[in-house]
Amino acid sequence: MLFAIISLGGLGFVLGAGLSIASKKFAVEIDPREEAVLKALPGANCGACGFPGCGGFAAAIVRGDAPVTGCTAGGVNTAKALGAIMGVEAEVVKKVARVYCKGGDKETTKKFLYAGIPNCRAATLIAGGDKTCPFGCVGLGTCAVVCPFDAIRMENGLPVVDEEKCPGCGKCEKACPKYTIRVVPADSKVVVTCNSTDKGAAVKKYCSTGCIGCGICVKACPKQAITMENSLAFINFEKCDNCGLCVAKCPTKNIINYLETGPSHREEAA
Amino acid sequence: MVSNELTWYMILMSSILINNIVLIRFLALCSFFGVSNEIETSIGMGMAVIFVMTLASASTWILWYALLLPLHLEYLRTAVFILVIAGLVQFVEMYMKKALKSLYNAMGIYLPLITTNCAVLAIALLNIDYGLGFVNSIIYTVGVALGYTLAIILFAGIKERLALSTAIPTPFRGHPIAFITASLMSLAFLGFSHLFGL
Amino acid sequence: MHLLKRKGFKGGVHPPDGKELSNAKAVVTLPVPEKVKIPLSQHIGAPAEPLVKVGDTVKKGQKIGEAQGYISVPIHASISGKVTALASFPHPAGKSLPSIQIESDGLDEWSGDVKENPNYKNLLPDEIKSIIQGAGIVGMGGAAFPTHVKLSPPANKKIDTLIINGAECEPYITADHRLMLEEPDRVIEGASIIARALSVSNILIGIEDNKPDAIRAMTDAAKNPPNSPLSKGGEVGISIKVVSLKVMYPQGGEKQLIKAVSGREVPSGGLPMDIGSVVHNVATAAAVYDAVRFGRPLIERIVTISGSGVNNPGNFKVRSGTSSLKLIEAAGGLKSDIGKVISGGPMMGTAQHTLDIPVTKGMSGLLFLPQNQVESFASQACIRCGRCVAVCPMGLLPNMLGIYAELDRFDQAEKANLMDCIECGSCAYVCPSKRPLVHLIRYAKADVMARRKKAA
Amino acid sequence: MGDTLKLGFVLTIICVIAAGSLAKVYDVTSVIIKKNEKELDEKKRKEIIPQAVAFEEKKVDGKTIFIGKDAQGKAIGSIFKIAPRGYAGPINAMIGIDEGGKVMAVSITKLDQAETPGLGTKVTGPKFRDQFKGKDGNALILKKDGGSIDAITAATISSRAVANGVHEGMEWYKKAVEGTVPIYGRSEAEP
Amino acid sequence: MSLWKDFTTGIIKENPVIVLMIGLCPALAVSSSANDAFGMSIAVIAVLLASNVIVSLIRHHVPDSIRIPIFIVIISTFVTAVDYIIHAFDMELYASLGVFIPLIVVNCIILGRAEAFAYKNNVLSSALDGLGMAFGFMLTMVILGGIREIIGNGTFTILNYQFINLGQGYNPALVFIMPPGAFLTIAFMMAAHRKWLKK
Amino acid sequence: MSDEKLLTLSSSPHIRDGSSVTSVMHTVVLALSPGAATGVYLFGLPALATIILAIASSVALEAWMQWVMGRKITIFDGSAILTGLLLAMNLPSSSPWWITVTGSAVAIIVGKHLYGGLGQNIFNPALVARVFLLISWPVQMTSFPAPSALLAKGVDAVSTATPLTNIKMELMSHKANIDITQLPQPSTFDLLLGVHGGSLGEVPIMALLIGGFYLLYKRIITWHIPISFIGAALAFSAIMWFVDPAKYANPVFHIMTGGLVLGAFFMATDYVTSPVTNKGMLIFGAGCGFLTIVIRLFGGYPEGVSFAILLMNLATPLIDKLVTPSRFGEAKANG
Ligand SMILES: Cc1cc2nc3c(=O)[nH]c(=O)nc-3n(C[C@H](O)[C@H](O)[C@H](O)COP(=O)(O)O)c2cc1C
Ligand SMILES: Cc1cc2nc3c(=O)[nH]c(=O)nc-3n(C[C@H](O)[C@H](O)[C@H](O)COP(=O)(O)O)c2cc1C
Ligand SMILES: Cc1cc2nc3c(=O)[nH]c(=O)nc-3n(C[C@H](O)[C@H](O)[C@H](O)COP(=O)(O)O)c2cc1C
Ligand SMILES: Cc1cc2nc3c(=O)[nH]c(=O)nc-3n(C[C@H](O)[C@H](O)[C@H](O)CO)c2cc1C
Ligand code: SF4
Ligand code: SF4
Ligand code: SF4
Ligand code: SF4
Ligand code: FES
Repeated sequence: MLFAIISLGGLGFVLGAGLSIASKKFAVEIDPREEAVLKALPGANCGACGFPGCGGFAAAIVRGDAPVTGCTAGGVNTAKALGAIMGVEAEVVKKVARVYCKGGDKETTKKFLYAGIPNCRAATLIAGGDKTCPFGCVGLGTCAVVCPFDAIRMENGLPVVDEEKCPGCGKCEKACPKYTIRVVPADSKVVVTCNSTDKGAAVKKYCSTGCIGCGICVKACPKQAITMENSLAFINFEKCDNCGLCVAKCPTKNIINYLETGPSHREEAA
Repeated sequence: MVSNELTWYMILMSSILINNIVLIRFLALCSFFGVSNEIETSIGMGMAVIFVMTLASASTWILWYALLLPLHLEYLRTAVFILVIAGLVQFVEMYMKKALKSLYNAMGIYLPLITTNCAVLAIALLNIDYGLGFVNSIIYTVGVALGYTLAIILFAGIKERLALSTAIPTPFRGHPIAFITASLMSLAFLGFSHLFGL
Repeated sequence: MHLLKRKGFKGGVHPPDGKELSNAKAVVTLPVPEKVKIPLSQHIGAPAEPLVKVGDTVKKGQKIGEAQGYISVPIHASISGKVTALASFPHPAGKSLPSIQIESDGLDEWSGDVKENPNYKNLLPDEIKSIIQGAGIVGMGGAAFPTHVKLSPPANKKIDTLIINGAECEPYITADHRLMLEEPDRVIEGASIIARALSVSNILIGIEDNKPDAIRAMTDAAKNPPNSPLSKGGEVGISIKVVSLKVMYPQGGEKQLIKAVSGREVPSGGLPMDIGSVVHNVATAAAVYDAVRFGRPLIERIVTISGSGVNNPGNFKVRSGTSSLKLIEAAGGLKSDIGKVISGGPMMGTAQHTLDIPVTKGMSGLLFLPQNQVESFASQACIRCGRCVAVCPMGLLPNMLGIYAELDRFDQAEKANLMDCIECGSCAYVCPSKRPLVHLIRYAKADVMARRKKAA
Repeated sequence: MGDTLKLGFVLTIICVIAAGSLAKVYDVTSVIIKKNEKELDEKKRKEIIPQAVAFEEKKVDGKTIFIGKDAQGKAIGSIFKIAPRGYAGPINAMIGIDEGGKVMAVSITKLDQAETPGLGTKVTGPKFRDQFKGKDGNALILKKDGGSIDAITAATISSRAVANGVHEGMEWYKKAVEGTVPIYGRSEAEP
Repeated sequence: MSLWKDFTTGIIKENPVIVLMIGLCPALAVSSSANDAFGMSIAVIAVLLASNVIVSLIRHHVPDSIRIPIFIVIISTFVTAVDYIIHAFDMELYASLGVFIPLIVVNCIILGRAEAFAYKNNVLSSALDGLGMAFGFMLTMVILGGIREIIGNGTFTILNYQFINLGQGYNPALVFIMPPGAFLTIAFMMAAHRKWLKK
Repeated sequence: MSDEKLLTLSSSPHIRDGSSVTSVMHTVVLALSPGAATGVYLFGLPALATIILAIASSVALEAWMQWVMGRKITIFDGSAILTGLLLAMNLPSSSPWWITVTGSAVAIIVGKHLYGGLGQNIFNPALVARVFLLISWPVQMTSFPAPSALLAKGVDAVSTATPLTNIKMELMSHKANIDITQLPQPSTFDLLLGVHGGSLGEVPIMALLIGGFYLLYKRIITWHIPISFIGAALAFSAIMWFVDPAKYANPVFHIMTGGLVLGAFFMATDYVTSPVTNKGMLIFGAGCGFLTIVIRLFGGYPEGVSFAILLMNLATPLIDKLVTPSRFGEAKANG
């Protein structure tokens, strides 16, 4: 009994004292903020921030290599939380992915039969894609595949974004070869959903809903928010107040008002 | 079963192949499954295990025969061994982090994982249970650690390939298929059973 | 009789060559077309800028597009007539690209700029190079890389061998074969001029041994070069040797050819000039001869029309910009159920979505496949059979490149030497799982290239 | 430095408490364990020679044998260990031999061997072991080898190991022990 | 409610073995029969409960930098005690559990719970957490051991009472009581657990 | 919007060599048929029943698995047939039906589809099943009926030991003076024809060799694995034979017994589970041959081919990672 107490006790003392000396002597600084940042992140490890997972991003923030607004998936709340930890004010706008083409399988023509990998970027390597419209959505759904939040589904050869699920991480935009899916401020609800800068006559030949550059919307807009660039109407988000007057006027029904389509309504209320 | 009667290469054979610590003896599984996603990290882990296990076996063997046994303190074995191992690992880690930065990056980061790696304690205990002499203890320990390293490197190779597969049925992705793989590896290693009559 | 190992390289495949359809057909010169659409981009590098406006009259051989920068060549009118449009038209590359449309005046008059040079043998290397550049000559073996660039290696690269590529390993294509058979002297003369431009004395001509008649014709022509420019004037004599090569696709690939004829291996990521070699296609050599001897720019070439989709396969000499519809007509028209049209050969050629494309400087053939010969896209997972690995002439792992590309793991693909791939198609050709390996590789390459560009 | 001492001190206290309690647990359990172990050994021997009330330990030819005695102190049988090499290492069996030189029982528990479960381990079963009872000499080897013991299907190696082990044990016993051990009717009072 | 949650998480949602993947070694090594698995679970329950309670009790007096050695000493004390107790009362179980009893010390479940839960929570919560985790461990062990024993030996035995015996006509698949069977069974259990939780 | 017939566009190459997974698998089945037929000739109707049951259950289980997972059903690509046939050839002709069916289930479900199906598995499915069965039911898996004439009733045919088991038993007897050359063994001629105990498809060496050479001729397999497998086995067993012919059998005997020929030509060569490069295949084959002999001579099992191939299967990813083809232009890159 005595021996037991002495030996284990002695061992305990040596270890306790030794470890405490060692921990001082060999101390290596770890930033406690890094842990806090990691905890505040959503943990989806989606990589949209450009770092290898949430851990990498946390380290980068603490090093100062990444902005607190860098996590698009986490959105405003995360940015605020990170700002609080890092002691900076965060200023972020909620963003969402929007599709800038309305010419699905039914509205457009094809110029050939594509036999290849079901991936939009790969498909455009072959004569620019099988759609006659050189600007339109390829329709193979690569954006839906890369979306880490499962927010995109394909319908009629076009992606449909679930605004509630989409945190605007921007992965789809990067994956799209045609730039037909873009991440924009979520409160810009009226959108010209065409990407074609071809002249109206050419567009008419291959797409029944494309923007033909007729300019009616430009005249209809009370805020002068719409301009015509390369035969394609362009809405300036800053000026547009989502009144939706242009929507009714567009002869090819190309302009959409997302205020009137499901999910965004609810989000607005929340 | 290993004993003092075996030659050194028989002890190695037994501990590396026949009674492979991971695949047949079920030890060190946590790190086997956890740190095997890449071949490179698994090599680092293997090296760390070889190093720590040898150190731990040597020191616990000496403690046992020089202290606990003469003083009839057999019942303190578990407590003393694990304390010594934990302390040792922590010292080594701290020292490496400070003094041997490159070595630390190669294998030191795996050290904390080893404290809770039951194989280290198990081998320290088995050395005593089998009544191995000092040299045989070390040979046995190195063999066990090599067996671990072999298994984890092969496993990491397979896991790298599995990571390229998108066809694994959903409920089996990740850990379950890793266990299936371990099962089949273990099945293959049973081919070594009773090798050289061991 | 095959005691000696025939000249070749590692890997490769043996697709059925289909050359019997057209290799016995003498080259037919097509009549001057009434209209041509000449693309401003017929080469690798920046497209030319137009020098004419709609309504201008032009003569045959007149420069109508100016080269933009060093890696670029001018474009010349291939017929005489009037410019009727400057617009985008379908191009063999797949998209519509800016072109100059000329309507013929029926006269087919040479421009005054085109002058013979009987004294061409005394030209200095730099003069030859500038004539070649001015004549708009690009590689006619497929890649359409400006020839003068290849003739101007940096000073630290010592070139000692000129290799003339007469392999023509692509199935169906027989344009080079007919050229070597019918006009070997032009090729030999052109090769000698190129040798002079490079100041080398050693010319090797590689021809696959399934063209024994071409080998014979070229050997004969090489034996007594009609008026070899270098043998005169007291300079070093040149040696021209015809090398017969193992029939194996892609024997005509530059790196494979060099390996086969000279045993040298172009280092990974390097160029032939790194090992003292320059490779040119036989048609390129002939075009060089025309330019240097007669001052004629590159405005016509031989195109093979073949495939079981055409009634009368053959080889035709046509002006660039001529519509492929003319060629179809000349080849007796199409059988009804055409499923695929390919510019170039079946292994590396580009599929076309319209029958109306212009002939370009790099177009060696047009292939018409009936619907039942169109490979459907029914690919499976890789079964790791290793055939693609065995046939890859570049020693790559095409199966892994394909898998990495499928998962968008471009970094890993790049580490696995993705960029070494010459896109020969051997791997995809043999794959029993019908994996679209070349497509996947191109997909990954596009990504890597985009990133490199961004980084630069 | 004070901090260091404090840490060491805390850990020491914990260790001291731990060591103390362990010592206590050990004190209590070790008695039970020793008793159990003894009883277990006794039980095994009893199973082999049920009639015996006491056992005498003796060393013969470097081997320990136990001589079982009845209430009158008469030796009625001997027990000793054999360890033939089986399929997967030694099979540590115990055999009992009666005064007439015949096998009384063969005892092999699950813990005594490492044969393949479901196969070689069947040698621990009574069906196999009981065959040896009352036999001697060449009857102790496998039928295949000319004796009278049935081998376990697909475990000939294990069966043969046990049979040959018993047979050799018997031979050894006859040679080494007979004469030196006072069984065969002669009784000897305990000192 | 929250106490109940402390208890149940460990059993299903965060089952230590098949979800958290800790304590794998004993789970696989001593599950070739339900009986051993059960015995091992009892030992783990005892140690886990005791150590969680003690750690939680003394948590305010433990200096942060040496908490791990302290936990280890506490745990190893209980483990040794359990080791001796089993040795004293069930020789056969002791023999088949072998070196795995002392190894409870390094079983990640115990240290993990001490560190992650007991060190931060009050005694009651810690006890319940320990119990929950331990029951989760036990549940997995008994199912794992049961499956392996039934398929691999044709029997199902707990506390030396035979519940199932498939009899002579059944040809047991020996591989299930060998190492590959352990990995295989647990893989299927994990997959089933996932499938079940998803629904 | 228009009805005009469109041309097809795809990436080059536009032609393919006409091979397909299905044709490859069917060729292998064809190449195995002489062996299987000889097996049936030797062991009678039970052998035929085992083959049919193994194939049928493999195919059915593959269909079921694919249906459960909601995948395309590809039972006609021949790979399940092949797995079933190879499994049957690795079983004793007298296997009870439940052994055969369990084997198919292990092969198809665990060995193949849990990994994602054709092309994805790490281990040879048929061998996974065989070893699983061997370890689970050693009695049934090592009771080999003696070969008899066509249509003999296998049920009450006598069991015989395989030539390798004979030797193993002698070695395991731990006798002082072991001399395996004294054991009664089949003649070389009988070994060639397969007239001795063993799995129904491993004994007819002659017929298997014919099939193997057919595969080489059809270029379904290359020589690398079979030659290095057999070569390594030959070399290593020859060395041991020189050391002690009384304890170690001669190399030719080793090649002609057990599953070595079946393994070398038909199982080690499985594309999916062997390396893709020629160099890798040489290492793989040599490893298989070496391990086979190690297990046979020093291990607990009389036969080691299955284990050896499985062990090399698990090293295949590593081999493929380390052994890459020599890249064009690499050797001279710095010279
Ligand atoms: C796979 C492959 C096959 C080729 N086959 C030929 C060929 O058969 N004949 C040929 O002249 N060029 C062929 N080329 C192009 C040559 O590599 C090389 O670019 C050409 O011979 C250079 O000559 P040029 O610049 O005069 O065209 C091939 C290229 C590749 C990548
Ligand atoms: C997995 C496996 C385990 C085995 N275990 C044993 C064993 O424990 N004891 C034994 O005698 N033979 C064992 N064997 C050997 C074989 O069963 C061997 O064929 C048998 O001993 C020969 O006996 P038989 O003549 O009765 O068939 C085992 C074989 C295998 C394949
Ligand atoms: C059964 C068989 C065995 C062969 N053995 C060898 C051999 O041992 N060594 C060898 O160099 N070629 C051997 N060959 C020749 C090969 O078929 C082939 O010519 C050689 O491997 C070249 O292949 P490579 O292109 O992969 O280098 C063998 C062929 C067959 C059919
Ligand atoms: C040459 C060759 C050998 C094969 N050998 C086997 C084999 O041994 N076992 C097996 O299950 N499948 C075999 N297969 C079939 C197929 O590859 C196997 O089902 C896959 O492993 C399943 O993914 C073989 C196929 C080929 C082409
Ligand atoms: S015209 Fe506009 S809407 Fe139509 S396909 Fe093109 S981009 Fe889409
Ligand atoms: S939006 Fe872009 S990525 Fe998405 S389907 Fe269309 S082309 Fe493809
Ligand atoms: S990987 Fe590239 S170079 Fe190799 S065979 Fe395929 S296409 Fe040719
Ligand atoms: S040829 Fe096709 S199936 Fe074979 S390894 Fe290459 S990619 Fe895989
Ligand atoms: S390593 Fe975690 S329990 Fe063994």
